[in-house]
Amino acid sequence: MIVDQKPVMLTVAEKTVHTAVYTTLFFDFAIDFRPGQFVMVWLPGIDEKPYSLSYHSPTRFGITIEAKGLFSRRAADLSPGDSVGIRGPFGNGFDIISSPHTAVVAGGCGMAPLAPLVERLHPDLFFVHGARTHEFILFPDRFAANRHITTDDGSLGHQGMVTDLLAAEIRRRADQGAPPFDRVYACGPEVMMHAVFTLCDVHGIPCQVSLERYMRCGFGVCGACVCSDQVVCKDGPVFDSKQLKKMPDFNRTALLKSGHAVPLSEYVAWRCL
Amino acid sequence: MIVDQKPVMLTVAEKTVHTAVYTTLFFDFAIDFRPGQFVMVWLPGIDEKPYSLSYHSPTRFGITIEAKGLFSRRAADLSPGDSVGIRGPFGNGFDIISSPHTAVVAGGCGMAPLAPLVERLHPDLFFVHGARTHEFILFPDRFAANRHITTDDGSLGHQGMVTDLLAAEIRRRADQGAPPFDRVYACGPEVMMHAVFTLCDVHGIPCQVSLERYMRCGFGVCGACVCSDQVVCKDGPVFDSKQLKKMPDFNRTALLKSGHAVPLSEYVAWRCL
Amino acid sequence: MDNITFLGKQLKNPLVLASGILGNNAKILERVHKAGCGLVTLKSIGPAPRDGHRNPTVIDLGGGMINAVGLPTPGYDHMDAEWQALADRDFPVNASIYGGSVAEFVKVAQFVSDQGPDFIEINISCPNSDHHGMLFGVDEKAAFAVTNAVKKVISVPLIAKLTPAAPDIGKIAKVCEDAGADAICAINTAGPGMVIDIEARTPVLAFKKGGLSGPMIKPVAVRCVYDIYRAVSIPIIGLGGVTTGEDAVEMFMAGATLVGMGSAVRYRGMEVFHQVYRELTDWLAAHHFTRDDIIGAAHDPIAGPDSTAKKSRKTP
Amino acid sequence: MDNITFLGKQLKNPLVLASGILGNNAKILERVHKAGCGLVTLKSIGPAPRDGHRNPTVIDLGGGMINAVGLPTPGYDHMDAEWQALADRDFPVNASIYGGSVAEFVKVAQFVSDQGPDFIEINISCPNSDHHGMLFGVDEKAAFAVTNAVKKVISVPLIAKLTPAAPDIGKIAKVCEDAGADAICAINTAGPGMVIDIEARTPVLAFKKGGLSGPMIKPVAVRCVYDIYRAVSIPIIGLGGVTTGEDAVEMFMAGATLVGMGSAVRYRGMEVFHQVYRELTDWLAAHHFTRDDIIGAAHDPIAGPDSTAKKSRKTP
Ligand SMILES: Cc1cc2nc3c(=O)[nH]c(=O)nc-3n(C[C@H](O)[C@H](O)[C@H](O)COP(=O)(O)OP(=O)(O)OC[C@H]3O[C@@H](n4cnc5c(N)ncnc54)[C@H](O)[C@@H]3O)c2cc1C
Ligand SMILES: Cc1cc2nc3c(=O)[nH]c(=O)nc-3n(C[C@H](O)[C@H](O)[C@H](O)COP(=O)(O)OP(=O)(O)OC[C@H]3O[C@@H](n4cnc5c(N)ncnc54)[C@H](O)[C@@H]3O)c2cc1C
Ligand SMILES: Cc1cc2nc3c(=O)[nH]c(=O)nc-3n(C[C@H](O)[C@H](O)[C@H](O)COP(=O)(O)O)c2cc1C
Ligand SMILES: Cc1cc2nc3c(=O)[nH]c(=O)nc-3n(C[C@H](O)[C@H](O)[C@H](O)COP(=O)(O)O)c2cc1C
Ligand code: FES
Ligand code: FES
Repeated sequence: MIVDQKPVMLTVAEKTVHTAVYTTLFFDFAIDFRPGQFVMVWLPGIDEKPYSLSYHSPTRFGITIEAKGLFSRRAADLSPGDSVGIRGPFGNGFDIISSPHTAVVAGGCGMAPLAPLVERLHPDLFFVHGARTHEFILFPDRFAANRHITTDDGSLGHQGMVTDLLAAEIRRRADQGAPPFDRVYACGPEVMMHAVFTLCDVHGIPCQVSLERYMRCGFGVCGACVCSDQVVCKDGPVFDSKQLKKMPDFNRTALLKSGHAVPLSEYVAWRCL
Repeated sequence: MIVDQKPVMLTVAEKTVHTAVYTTLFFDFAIDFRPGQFVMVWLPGIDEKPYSLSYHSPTRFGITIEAKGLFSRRAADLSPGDSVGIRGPFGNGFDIISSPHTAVVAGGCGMAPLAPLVERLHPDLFFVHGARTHEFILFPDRFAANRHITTDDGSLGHQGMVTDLLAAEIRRRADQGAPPFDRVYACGPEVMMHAVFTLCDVHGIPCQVSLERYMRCGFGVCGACVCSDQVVCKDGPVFDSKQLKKMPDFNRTALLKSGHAVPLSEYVAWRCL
Repeated sequence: MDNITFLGKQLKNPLVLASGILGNNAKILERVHKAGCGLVTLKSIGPAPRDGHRNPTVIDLGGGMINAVGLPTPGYDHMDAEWQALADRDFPVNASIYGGSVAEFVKVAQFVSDQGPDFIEINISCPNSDHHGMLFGVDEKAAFAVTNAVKKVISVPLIAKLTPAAPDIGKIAKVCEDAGADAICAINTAGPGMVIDIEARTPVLAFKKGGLSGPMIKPVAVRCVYDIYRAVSIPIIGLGGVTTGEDAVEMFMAGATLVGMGSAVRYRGMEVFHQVYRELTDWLAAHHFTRDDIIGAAHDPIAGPDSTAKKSRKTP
Repeated sequence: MDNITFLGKQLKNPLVLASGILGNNAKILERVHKAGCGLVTLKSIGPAPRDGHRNPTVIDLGGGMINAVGLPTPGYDHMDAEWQALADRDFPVNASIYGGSVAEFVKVAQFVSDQGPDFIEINISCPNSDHHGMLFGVDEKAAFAVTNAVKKVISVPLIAKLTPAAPDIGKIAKVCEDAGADAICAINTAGPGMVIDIEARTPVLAFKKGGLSGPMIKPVAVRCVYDIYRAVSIPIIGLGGVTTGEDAVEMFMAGATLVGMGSAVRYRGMEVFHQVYRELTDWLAAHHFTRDDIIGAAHDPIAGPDSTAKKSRKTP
């Protein structure tokens, strides 16, 4: 069993290369888990960064990496037999409800933490996944639930934004007198999550989103990841509408590694090592 | 529950002054216990020394102190409401057997660790208690079992040594074809315990005695209490015939506080603070 | 609530948030204050923007933590938003600062003093680049120089935060007092230590070595506070491994006026401040003591073998 | 059994009994040897009879221990029986010695050397009365002087035992090497620390302060051994908090040639030597390593962000 203290070196048991940018590494170890929780992944000599669990069973778990910077490329480059350090799980995870009236909105690699959630929600959920092109659609065959795809270039599904489909579905349900959503879950770029939050808020639908901030300890001590008065690694990474409303830093401000508070656009452009 | 780590300050709940030299202090606390085990008793600002438990129940225990030096006089002087530090229990304790053919031989304050043992042995045991005078007979009314008394001055019971009675009983049993002792237990001055051990050995009777040595840690680390290759606080204080035979230091050598190995007579005369 | 006066300021209770724990923005400081902390401390502010070390930087060892965060800082002059947010606060703030030289300390101190913190704490457990990177806090001359220079340019009370690496921490404290410090804060992290991952065959921290904190350093912290109490007459903020009300009592008895907590947030959450405050007041009430009764109590003479004092103390 | 050659002597395995643990007579040393210890060390022998401090002197804190035994010793010239008993031993013995001045060290060393120990270990973590009671081991000059002087009068290999209180333990180790030490032993107890009993309102140890040992000091010990390994080329006996085979592996990786244990006897009994030896050999076998493969392994360069080395190490 892996715990949230010093890293345990685990061997990559299996690797799935989904696309040029998405790779999943599997580890045959037991770890406690609620969907939305993450682990700190250590590449000795390189760095240590947070990754959500995208797969979980009692004997195996997986993390899905979008290769974009130095660390994530190294991680995605690992082969079965290589080992990495893992500590965790950290964070709160999503609040899972049994209602058939839920929606899940994923943007790009935001699919990773949402996948194990989708598998535990009622199968009638409304499920949208947006990506740049059809090549960026993660886990094409994974889910029993029906998934609506949006792409920026229209190469698959609807051309446009995930919020287009979510807004349409909300409207359709209202128009047809169908029960409204009890909960919307979202993960993806913060600007997208903010759009989902705003849309839901207008319609009085509670939503939960999973935030990302630069992290060091992962357990609520160092303060690297604070977002307004919330500690993303410990109070989050999942926050609900009520909390988000009291977090002016949401979609606005984040701390760089130095602790410098910058506009989110600057934070997102920053390459961190 | 008291444990064998740092001392727990306990309030003296009750005090029994048995004689001018013997006093029992009672504490209303739970402590694990096997007869023969001891605790380290701390008088802040004074010192810390080992004392056997002479009473034990799930909610109360007692230690019986012979006031002879500075520390023991201070301890015997305590009143209900005063507090002392206790850590323990330490040591191995006696091996309790269910046979009706056992003997217990106590010398002076050596009665203290033996008392809870007597209460757990078969009531048909042969029980001898020796002391200087009748005034030094501890716990006169405590036991259901019949106790044979010896005193140096003949002021009570047999005038002479405990080994006289033990030897006579061993002989009687042999003469009358009664079953021999399965086990003899002894505690008192080391010279007396050695006499009991020798006597038993001659007759092939296994015996167990409880040794005393100067102690610091109480848990087998500091080496203050070593007796040949045995660590009295941890391997003992109770040792059986087999072990005693391989302990040339038994009744011969003990370490002073400095670690200096001296003849037992010198050790016994030493006043330690 | 206690309403303590500390160096002329009102604190609602004697508990302090250690520097480098959460204190990265105004909002979180406010939340820690609401969670029961009497005095919150900002993460140490340095002379220039600095990222700190690569991860891993903070690892929990169970009985304590090891960290080598590497003094990340936005730089003292890149924190306008935070100072603004703190401007109309209703709670006291301690601003921790550091520099690599006396001149840098002075520059940062002067600027920070103008932003209106209630106290300035100098983190002299940081390397002195004028002196081969030796810590300011292990050298009497360097400790005097930096304290003295900072004292001259600030208008709020000055707290000197010491490192247990000092060969004689009492002496360093005395030197800081002589140089004008209004209080001492002790201790910063102990060690340094190292944890090697034997499967990876390499130290776990990217910086290899790191400072130890949490329960495993409490005996060192208590000893330091005890030594400092004998050496100075200014108040002491005692911290290092405090996690419970009883730990706080121990720190007070060693000589602390206020008690700080950092790593305890890992073990009991931010609410640890409320909890420890309650445990502390409960303990005091059960023993019919006030905090003043116990500050420095471990220094009281106790009946020894040669003393005629009362042979044993009644548990009250 | 390993049959290791250490400074020209044969040891059955690389495990060492720390000084001050059990080593009060020949019989117990023999038993510890039989319990799986490659090299047993005598309790430090001093220049004159000394009782040490009053109790409490040794207290278990759970995650480690605190002690202030106070260097009790029969005095080097009051141990005839022990030397005789050790004369026809069939196991190697390390004799630890101390003094309050260089002259005392020399006197004890010369005498002890003649009694035929396999090694002499100088405990330079003791107060130097020529120098205001400062520990020999925190001062480069004092460390050099004592090592150099002892080396000249003994005919067996010399081990210098260091204290983590040294501001730069690597430098002290180097100075000892330069002065003629054949090996370094590190570390002595850490801290010092203090534990106050809040009900008794007084420090628990009669001496008030004490040295820390056991698991809680392992990160400090590993860091010290790591620093020493970079500073010297003589072998190192690494100790401090080692309790398991994996701890021993960590010590070897930091740079130890032999690994010592003291407090572990509290937690796992004397049999800890057998157990740790088995755990160590099992670990090595499972990883297809020899001990030589892992000594100092944590110093190997590892693929960094700018390195072209293998991106990740296979778990063997
Ligand atoms: C709770 C949490 C869960 C995460 N889960 C996953 C996951 O499942 N899969 C995954 O691929 N990544 C995940 N991440 C992001 C991951 O930790 C790395 O930040 C990411 O892989 C980029 O690292 P890099 O060093 O390769 O890129 P860098 O060189 O650091 O930067 C590449 C890009 O990523 C951005 N970036 C860097 N750090 C962060 C950060 N902490 N948060 C947001 N953006 C950042 C940069 O601004 C830049 O645009 C998660 C982050 C958090 C905080
Ligand atoms: C395992 C163990 C259990 C014990 N149980 C009891 C008990 O139940 N009741 C009790 O009264 N005492 C007991 N003792 C002895 C006790 O610890 C003290 O040694 C004793 O009370 C004398 O202490 P003092 O300081 O008053 O006397 P001191 O001033 O030290 O000396 C008084 C006399 O006691 C002798 N003495 C001192 N220390 C020891 C020692 N460690 N062992 C033997 N003799 C010593 C001295 O040689 C001297 O003759 C026990 C000791 C051990 C090791
Ligand atoms: C992650 C972390 C970061 C720290 N950063 C700082 C800092 O920036 N400035 C400082 O003076 N102390 C810093 N410290 C030290 C703490 O303020 C405190 O002195 C130390 O942790 C001991 O207290 P504790 O045991 O309660 O954590 C830091 C400690 C930790 C664990
Ligand atoms: C009770 C006790 C007594 C000690 N006495 C000595 C001593 O006499 N000489 C010495 O060099 N070290 C002494 N030490 C230190 C140990 O040898 C060892 O360096 C230290 O305890 C760290 O190792 P450990 O964590 O394995 O115990 C003593 C330690 C303890 C716990
Ligand atoms: S990463 Fe340290 S508090 Fe969140
Ligand atoms: S008293 Fe320490 S070993 Fe027995």
